[in-house]
Amino acid sequence: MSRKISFNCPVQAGDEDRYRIQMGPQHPATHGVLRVDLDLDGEIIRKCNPHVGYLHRGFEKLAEHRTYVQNLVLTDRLDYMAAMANNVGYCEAVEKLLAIEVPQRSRYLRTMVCEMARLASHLLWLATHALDIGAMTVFLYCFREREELLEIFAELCGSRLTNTYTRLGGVRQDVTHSIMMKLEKFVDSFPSNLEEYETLIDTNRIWLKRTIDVGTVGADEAVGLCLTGASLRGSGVDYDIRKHFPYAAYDFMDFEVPLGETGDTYARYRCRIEEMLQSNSILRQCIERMPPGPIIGDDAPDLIMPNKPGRKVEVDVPAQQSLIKLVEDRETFMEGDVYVATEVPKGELGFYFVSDGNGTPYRMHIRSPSFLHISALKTMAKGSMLADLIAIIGTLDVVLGECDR
Amino acid sequence: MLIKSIFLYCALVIITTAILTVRFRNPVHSVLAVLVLFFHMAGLYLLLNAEFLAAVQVIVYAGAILVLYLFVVFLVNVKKEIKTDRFIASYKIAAICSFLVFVLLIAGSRSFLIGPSGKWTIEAVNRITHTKAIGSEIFSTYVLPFEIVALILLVAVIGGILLAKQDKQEDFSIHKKRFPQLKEDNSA
Amino acid sequence: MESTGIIPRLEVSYPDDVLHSYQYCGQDVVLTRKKHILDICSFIRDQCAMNHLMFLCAVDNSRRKEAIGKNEYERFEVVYQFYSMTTKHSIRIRAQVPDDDCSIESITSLWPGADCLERECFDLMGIHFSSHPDLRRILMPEDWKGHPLRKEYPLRGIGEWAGYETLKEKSLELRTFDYRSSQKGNE
Amino acid sequence: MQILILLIQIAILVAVVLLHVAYATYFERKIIGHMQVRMGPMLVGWHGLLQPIADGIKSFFKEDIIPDQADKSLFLAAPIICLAAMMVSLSVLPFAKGWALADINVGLLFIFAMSSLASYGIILAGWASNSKYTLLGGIRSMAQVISYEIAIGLSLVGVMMLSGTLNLSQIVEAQGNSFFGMFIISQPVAFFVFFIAMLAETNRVPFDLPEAETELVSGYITEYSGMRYAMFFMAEYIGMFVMASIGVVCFLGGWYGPFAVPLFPPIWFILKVYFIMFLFIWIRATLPRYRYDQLMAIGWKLLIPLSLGNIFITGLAMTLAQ
Repeated sequence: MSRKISFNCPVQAGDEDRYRIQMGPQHPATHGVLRVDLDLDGEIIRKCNPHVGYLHRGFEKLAEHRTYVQNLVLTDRLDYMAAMANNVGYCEAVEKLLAIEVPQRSRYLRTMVCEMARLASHLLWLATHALDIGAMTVFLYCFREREELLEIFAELCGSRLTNTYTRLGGVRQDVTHSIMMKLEKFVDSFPSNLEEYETLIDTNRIWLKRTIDVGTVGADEAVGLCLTGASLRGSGVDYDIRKHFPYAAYDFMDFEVPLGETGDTYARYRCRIEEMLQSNSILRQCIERMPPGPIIGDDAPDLIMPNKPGRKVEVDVPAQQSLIKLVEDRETFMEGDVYVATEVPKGELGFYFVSDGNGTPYRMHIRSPSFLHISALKTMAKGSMLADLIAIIGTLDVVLGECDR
Repeated sequence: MLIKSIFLYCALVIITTAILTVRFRNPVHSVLAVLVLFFHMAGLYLLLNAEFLAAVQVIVYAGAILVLYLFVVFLVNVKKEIKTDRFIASYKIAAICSFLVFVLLIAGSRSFLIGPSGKWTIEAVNRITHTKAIGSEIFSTYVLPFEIVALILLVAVIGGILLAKQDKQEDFSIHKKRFPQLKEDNSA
Repeated sequence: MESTGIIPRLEVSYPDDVLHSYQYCGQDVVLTRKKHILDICSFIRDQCAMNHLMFLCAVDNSRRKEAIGKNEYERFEVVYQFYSMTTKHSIRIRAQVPDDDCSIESITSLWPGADCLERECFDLMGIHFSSHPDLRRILMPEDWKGHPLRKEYPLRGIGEWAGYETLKEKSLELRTFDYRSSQKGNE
Repeated sequence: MQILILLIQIAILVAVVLLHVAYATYFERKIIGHMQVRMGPMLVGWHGLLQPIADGIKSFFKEDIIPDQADKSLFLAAPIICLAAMMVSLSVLPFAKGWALADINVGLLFIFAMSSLASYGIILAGWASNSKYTLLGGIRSMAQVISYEIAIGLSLVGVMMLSGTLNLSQIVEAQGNSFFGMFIISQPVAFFVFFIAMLAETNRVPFDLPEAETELVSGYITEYSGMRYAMFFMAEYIGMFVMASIGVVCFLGGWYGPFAVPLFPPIWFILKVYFIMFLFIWIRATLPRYRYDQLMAIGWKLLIPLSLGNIFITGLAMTLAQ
């Protein structure tokens, strides 16, 4: 006969009494197929273990079997919120490896689409972040603005999400007058629209309570966790690749890098909002200073490009073969390795290429910011509450397509 | 006749649910049986023209106390408790205890009076409403016991606050006010 | 990413470990042995103020033209890229990892953020990181066989994942609950 | 005969209220839609007017999924408890002079009793579904209901003291047919506390933690589908309706308006109720959600002390005035 009566006190419960939750991979607030393995004590997170890989498509392996030009389309599928920025990052890296010169106009165009992608991505971030915290109206307001940008993308290159706009040595198509008009209209109206969101959440007491002192990371800790982008700058670390290794036409742009101080969710929120205003001003500078000239260099490896002057397209040969041939013919191919990073909306997106003289990369490594941000989740979420975890996932601004590659 | 049959129904349900409460294996089901029991007790109060008591019975017992029981049942790992066969090892001691309780109840039941007592006849209660009747009784005749009960509850409240306070320093010490917008906030 | 003078300092401090150094496209690269990689990394972090780990990945050298037939190259290498946010210098370390002893020290004690990157290397390239707190597969399923980024691993993979068959059976079993298939077996 | 008339009255009330509930959802979707620069439902009927009916039919014919590991009887009973408790509290509401099904002496307390019962439906739904998210939702709801029941009760004590009764019709009568008689003028603090606690009691934004979709998927209703899900939905909207009605009865002068409408006396009552419902919806479109511990802090550290202070001051003022 067992007569032992146990009075478990849930407050001092041991490990085995913790409440375990698998949050995701199908969960409305994990921004895709992220699974977080949580050990809860009441609502306080004692242990948090993110699991990724549900969207793993093996881009790095795939890239070793495709030519440099073919790989371009893979980069669209990384951070599908800002495919333009990925395109630019990839092209900058390959151009460095192959020593291809890019004409000035296309540099400006790249800067322009990069900043548009940044705005589109940040708007989506603001929308989902606000929705995660419960403000549903901001969500739809942000989509209104994002829609205008996507319309411009569609007019520019025929697609809204997976753009494949840049080419090795330039960009695919020049801007038309109507695109510039639309962009100018957007740039003019954007700051006042942004103010609209701010009236909804910026000084809202509930918003402040939900974001201030949530997911705080100190500057050194943030660097150690390999955070980049606005997630790092929220902690007050001045690291922006656009300033540190200027690419495209960022050399010629006047902009500031907004920095936070406290390193909490609110600081990161403020950082991204300020960043949007800076992007807007860069866009305006692009419109004003856009130089004339060709949009693609003469020595660029060719894809089917009917508009390009002075080069014939061989219609008989299947496109793929001609492409491989052109790339393989290049004499500039060298053995070596190169790492080029660009500032995409999420943070530092880097491509590391190892080339051994073939038309295909020997090894391509993608340094994706989301992957590292998710690994930081473990540290950041510990000890906070379940509702804070959602805010932290939102504030890290992760995209699983980029994380899993 | 109608009143009597309602009383009979309530009494029957009360007895049945009381037994079920003890018999159910699942503690949540037990708590629910108690809920039904409280309801029918409220019904009995209504039959006695005590609608205020009936409403309070539902609000306080069903709405607050029983919910707290449920809380405890959810949070405490009950699977371990279920393994306990009996609380008292010996049948004899158990039998003696129950007999003593039974005797006490029988002895107590002799003091029950049938019909209204004191100055409050049914007509008087109906005239000034039950709520006022209870209020005036509590705050005049029984004011001392009422205050004593209030004091005891106060002790319990202070104890609860103390217990909760210790937890708080452990877990929620991260709230610091740094932003001017939050300055007038007194709830953080 | 300009030249820095870190390479000479490294060569002085770790003469036995530095195999070879070169510059390509203006980027400094050092080939090292794997033995003292943790010391080298902490030297770079503390003495050279390189606080930012840009990336960490593994490369399979087995079919690399420049590596074939040369002594200083091993089968694998782990590549680290460091950057100093204050001095704006950057350096790349290529630590050689032989095939027969496929392990290297973990740098998670220096950069907690390296945690996931090292797990990824372990997952896709099969390099073991000693003293890593939680070395598991990260992108592939836990019971996956093989390391996909190795050169001998075919692009199309080797067979289906073990869990796939059970999943397929389960989905066929659940198909009877489909809205449209009141009559079974019409696949 | 009397019972028959009563039954017909109940049937009419239930039908009218259910229709109101259906169109409250339409009202909400339209208003939020327009606040969010979109149209809301547009397809079914003229400007989507038949949408609630279509939704009702749809959920009626949907499959009622019961999880394998659920506690079946409780899982099935929970939405019924929730809906029944809310419906019963409709019976004491005075829509106009003499327009109450049961004009009982403890009307106010009765409504509290029923609303605390409705929380049982939520708690049991959370527990019986045997899912971790629903249990968390259930526990949150439990804590929330207990805390805010106290606040909402205490906030109305001032009204009870001023009117000297718990009967809803008499509370309206005590305010009289004048603007300055309304208790919102003499009890502004009580109305403030009542309004916030009302949002929490009905699980609405910014206190919709039991069903916070970004954290707990759907909270306690995660496992429900079809008609049972719709029952929770209806219970929530009836709850809103009842709470808004109490607000109107206790603070906004009930059925009295600027002028009497001869044919349909409850018109002012309904207008005022819909005004409060509009506030519910407006708040939902505007505010983010509180965190669990912050919600508790507001309830215990702000609302309850405020309402206690209000009771004290009201008592003092009444004594001095005598």
